[in-house]
Amino acid sequence: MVRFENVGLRYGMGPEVLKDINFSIAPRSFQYLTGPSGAGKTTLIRLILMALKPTRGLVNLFGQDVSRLDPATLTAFRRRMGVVFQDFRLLDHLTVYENVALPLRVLGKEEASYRAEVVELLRWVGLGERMHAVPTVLSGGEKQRAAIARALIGRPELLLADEPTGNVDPNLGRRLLRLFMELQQLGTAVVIATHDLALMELYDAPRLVLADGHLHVDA
Amino acid sequence: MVRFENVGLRYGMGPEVLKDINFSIAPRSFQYLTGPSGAGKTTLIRLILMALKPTRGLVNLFGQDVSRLDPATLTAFRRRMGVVFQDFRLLDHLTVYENVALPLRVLGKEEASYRAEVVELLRWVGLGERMHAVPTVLSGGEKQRAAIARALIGRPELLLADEPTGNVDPNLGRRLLRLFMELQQLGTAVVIATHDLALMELYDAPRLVLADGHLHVDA
Amino acid sequence: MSTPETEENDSEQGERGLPPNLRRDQPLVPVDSAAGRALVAVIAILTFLASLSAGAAVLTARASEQWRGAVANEMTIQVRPDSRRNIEADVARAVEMAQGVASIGEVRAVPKAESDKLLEPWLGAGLDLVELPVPRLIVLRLKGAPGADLAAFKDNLRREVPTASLDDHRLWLRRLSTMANTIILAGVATVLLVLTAAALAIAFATRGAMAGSRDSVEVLHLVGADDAFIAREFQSRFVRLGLKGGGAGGLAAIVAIALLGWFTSRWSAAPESEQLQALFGAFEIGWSGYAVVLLVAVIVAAIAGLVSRFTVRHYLGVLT
Amino acid sequence: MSTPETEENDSEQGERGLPPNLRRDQPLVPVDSAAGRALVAVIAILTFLASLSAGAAVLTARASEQWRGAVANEMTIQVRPDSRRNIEADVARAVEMAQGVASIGEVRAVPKAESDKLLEPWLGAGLDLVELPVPRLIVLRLKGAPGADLAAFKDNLRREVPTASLDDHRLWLRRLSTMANTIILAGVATVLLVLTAAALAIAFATRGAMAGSRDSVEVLHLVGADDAFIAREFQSRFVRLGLKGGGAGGLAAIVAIALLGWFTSRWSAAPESEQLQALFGAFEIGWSGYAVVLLVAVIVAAIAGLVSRFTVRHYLGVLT
Ligand SMILES: Nc1ncnc2c1ncn2[C@@H]1O[C@H](COP(=O)(O)OP(=O)(O)OP(=O)(O)O)[C@@H](O)[C@H]1O
Ligand SMILES: Nc1ncnc2c1ncn2[C@@H]1O[C@H](COP(=O)(O)OP(=O)(O)OP(=O)(O)O)[C@@H](O)[C@H]1O
Ligand SMILES: [Mg+2]
Ligand SMILES: [Mg+2]
Repeated sequence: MVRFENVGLRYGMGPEVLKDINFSIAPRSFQYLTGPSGAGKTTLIRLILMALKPTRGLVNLFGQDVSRLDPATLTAFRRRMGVVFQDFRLLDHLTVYENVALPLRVLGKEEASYRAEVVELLRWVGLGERMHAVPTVLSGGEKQRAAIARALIGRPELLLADEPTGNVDPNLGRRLLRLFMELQQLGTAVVIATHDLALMELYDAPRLVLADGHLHVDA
Repeated sequence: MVRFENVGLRYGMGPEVLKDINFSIAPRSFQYLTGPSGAGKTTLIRLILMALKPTRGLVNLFGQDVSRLDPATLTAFRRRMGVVFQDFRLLDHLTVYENVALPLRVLGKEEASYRAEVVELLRWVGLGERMHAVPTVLSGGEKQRAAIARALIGRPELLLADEPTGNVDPNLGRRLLRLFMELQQLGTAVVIATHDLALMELYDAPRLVLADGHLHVDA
Repeated sequence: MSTPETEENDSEQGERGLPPNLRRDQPLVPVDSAAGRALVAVIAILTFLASLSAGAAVLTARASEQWRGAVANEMTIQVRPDSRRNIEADVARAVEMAQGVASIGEVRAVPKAESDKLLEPWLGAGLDLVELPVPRLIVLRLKGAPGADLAAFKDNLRREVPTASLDDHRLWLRRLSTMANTIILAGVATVLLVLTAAALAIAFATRGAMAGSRDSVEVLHLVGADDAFIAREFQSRFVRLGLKGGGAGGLAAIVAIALLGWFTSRWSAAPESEQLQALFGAFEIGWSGYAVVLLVAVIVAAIAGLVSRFTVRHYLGVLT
Repeated sequence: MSTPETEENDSEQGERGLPPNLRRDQPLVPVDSAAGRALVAVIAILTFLASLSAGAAVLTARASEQWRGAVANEMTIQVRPDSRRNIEADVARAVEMAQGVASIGEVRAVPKAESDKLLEPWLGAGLDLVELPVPRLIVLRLKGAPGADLAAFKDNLRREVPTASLDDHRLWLRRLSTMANTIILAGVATVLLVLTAAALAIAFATRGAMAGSRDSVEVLHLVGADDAFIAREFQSRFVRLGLKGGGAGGLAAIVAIALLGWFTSRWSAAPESEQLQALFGAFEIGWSGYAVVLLVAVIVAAIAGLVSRFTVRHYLGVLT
């Protein structure tokens, strides 16, 4: 589903942040991505999202080499992925409900067709009372949950979550982890970038560990 | 140093987020502030910062009732406090160095007088190589460290840190905790809002626990 | 507080019903921000200026059309006095000849007293012109456009009444036209200048908005929106801003023009206004004038749409 | 990667030395954003329009001053022909009398041939004016302002030469002045309108920038900056933008005016330009004109500073 071959990346003229990265993500798999702060976890996720081009090496997504994708396929691929950004990236002028519904709205779906679903998901992540609020008045954890809901609403084939529990309490973190696991059971491949040792101990899964720009897998 | 008496707060027409809060923070003390997501930790910190006015009750800061402060005293009080925001709040058009030096710059100090100090602190938090970068190109953990450095640079009498380790790895978290403890030894009162149980177990200190709008102290 | 609800709540969801008004009709890029209002204000002001210039051009065009119409439909025969001829007989003969020409509708010999009066400003009021052998005028009003028979008439007249000469006011026409054309040209140039200004302002504002929404655009891309979708969102926003600004500016211009018209009509008793009235007529721009003002407003909105579309497309191209 | 350095590194810090250029001279609010460029463009355009209007007003003022000067410094004596008197003797007597008046500098009797030529356009070119007893003109050039002795001279003249009358061109002056004043007024009104527009644009842009920097402002407040400090930062930014925009617009206006002057001087061979030359002189606005254009640019920058200061202060008041 995702395959990296000898991928290297540097920002501008800086040092190589990622070096010789080789790994692949199988459909319906579940894995953690970890490593010290500044190791390149977010960068790796941005590579998978095609928000960055690798400076060298090959990125293969859904069986296709991404270096020669036309814009339409690129958009189609992105619609098969869901992403939770480390800094949430909610649109500040839209309500929580609208933010979460966004991936469905850009597909051109009618609002009536997804309304119940969005509200249900919002209630599940504990934002049932806050869905009319705009992100600027939410607490840190509430924003994070809205970002998670937005990533899940389209039932993606691949879920990329960047530090999804950094701003919530351990209870809520467990609850969110359960949500990711349910999603995996429904057929989604899940990648969770995290520092949270407690979380990783809660549910054992392979760990992709980034250090000094290299990646090794802790199974 | 900080004393709350029967403080209540509601946002706009919403429900009361904080109810009947009573506590005080002694000089040179160290305490955690914890509670589930959305409990009001950030709100409480904003009250101490005088960025919010309580809807009822009395907030006493440095021995003065804040409801009748003139702007000059308010600014003077803020200069005695340092704060790490949960969402960092770095100024995106300034470099990391400039961001960290900001509290000294607004005091009107000459750059030459604080330069060495700022650089030393940046190296301590591991941003020695990144000090010319603007926050938009930093990793989540790097932003958090810059925010922490900005809060510490003025050697405040009161440090308020909102979830200061949510985006860094456990190693770095420990290192930062050590920094806060050193600061306390130098005479600063420290309040750390956090969900991180591992962190709180690392160094035992009184916990202010927020739940359902009420606060109780776990000593 | 908003700790997560228990799972039982989720199963109840059907019974509870969905809250109404979930989605407001918000575009995906912020609409009524302060920057947006700034743009509306600038567009309104520019539209106002453009509309006033257009209005002035129309006013002058209309007035000069009136002069030109009047002057072009009129000709005069000037009969010079000659001590060896009877001027009254010459005038009578010329009138008679003119009445015989098909394309001449009306012929009027200006009585001596009247033509003396015409000369007064130039010769001084006190002069006793009765004694002065001033030329006599015959005013001819044409039917429709000047026909070919006029040339023949001119020759005939010269032959039969040597002291008479036909004047088709070319000199006057040219002077008036130059004046009017200059004013119209200046008006049109101002309109073009101001429209360019508006386009520039909108282009820069779109760039500004896009740079400010860079994150939003990236998010939209990453949740699966394609360029066309994003461009539509931005464009609809800017067309709306353009329409608002253009509408407000156009309206203000119409009010200003109406007020000015009212003022000048009240003021026209004053002797100074004579001169202006001569140039601008009754300061009425009429329906065509108001239509032009509206047109300018619409053009501004259209420019807003086109320019923002182009800018957004270009910028999206740069981003990817 | 940027994992924290070990503590040994920290102790080495003194030896390593500090990196140079740590702090760029950045103001605390973003300066050269796209929104900033949009504002500069709009200000430049508005300054350009204001400068052109001011230039046109100056041009007209200068030209009309010339007319007024010429006309006001000139008087004419008109000597009417009278069959019972010798007109040449009357002219000679009037000239003699005029030369005796202290405030009259130069006296010139217009020769008959020349005054006939003046009448030509009105009476028709073919007319043989030698036979025609047209009035004769004497042109008087005044020294300085008209003195009291002129009134006495007027009476004397009437008594001694009944056919002569003194004309001080009041009617002409009034007509020309009305015309010129209207153009100047329109120019000044446009300048005021455009300056208002600029002020509005800046106010809205400042509001927009402040709303966009709301977070930055809050951060600045919370790290201990007071209102005066923040206002200074914003204001210096907007004064800079205003200066940039005003400078660019003013420069463009000066170039445009210079080009226009060059064009009209090349074009002045054409007969159409006569009329314009009469109204606007040689299309030269001179140093005073350029000074006015510069003044407008400076005023725009000053407005930018004042308006943004006011807006920022007001907004900071609202925030706290
Ligand atoms: N746009 C950019 N331009 C230049 N350097 C960048 C950019 N984005 C990230 N970097 C740098 O690349 C390195 C890796 O960043 P990345 O965000 O991938 O780290 P991370 O593993 O997500 O760290 P964290 O756990 O702190 O979020 C960091 O040193 C960061 O400063
Ligand atoms: N400006 C605001 N307007 C309205 N409601 C707000 C505002 N700020 C916060 N709230 C609400 O007040 C409650 C408490 O928020 P607060 O940010 O203090 O929580 P928190 O304890 O910091 O949570 P977290 O751990 O998730 O950061 C939340 O439900 C939040 O939605
Ligand atoms: Mg990261
Ligand atoms: Mg919080």
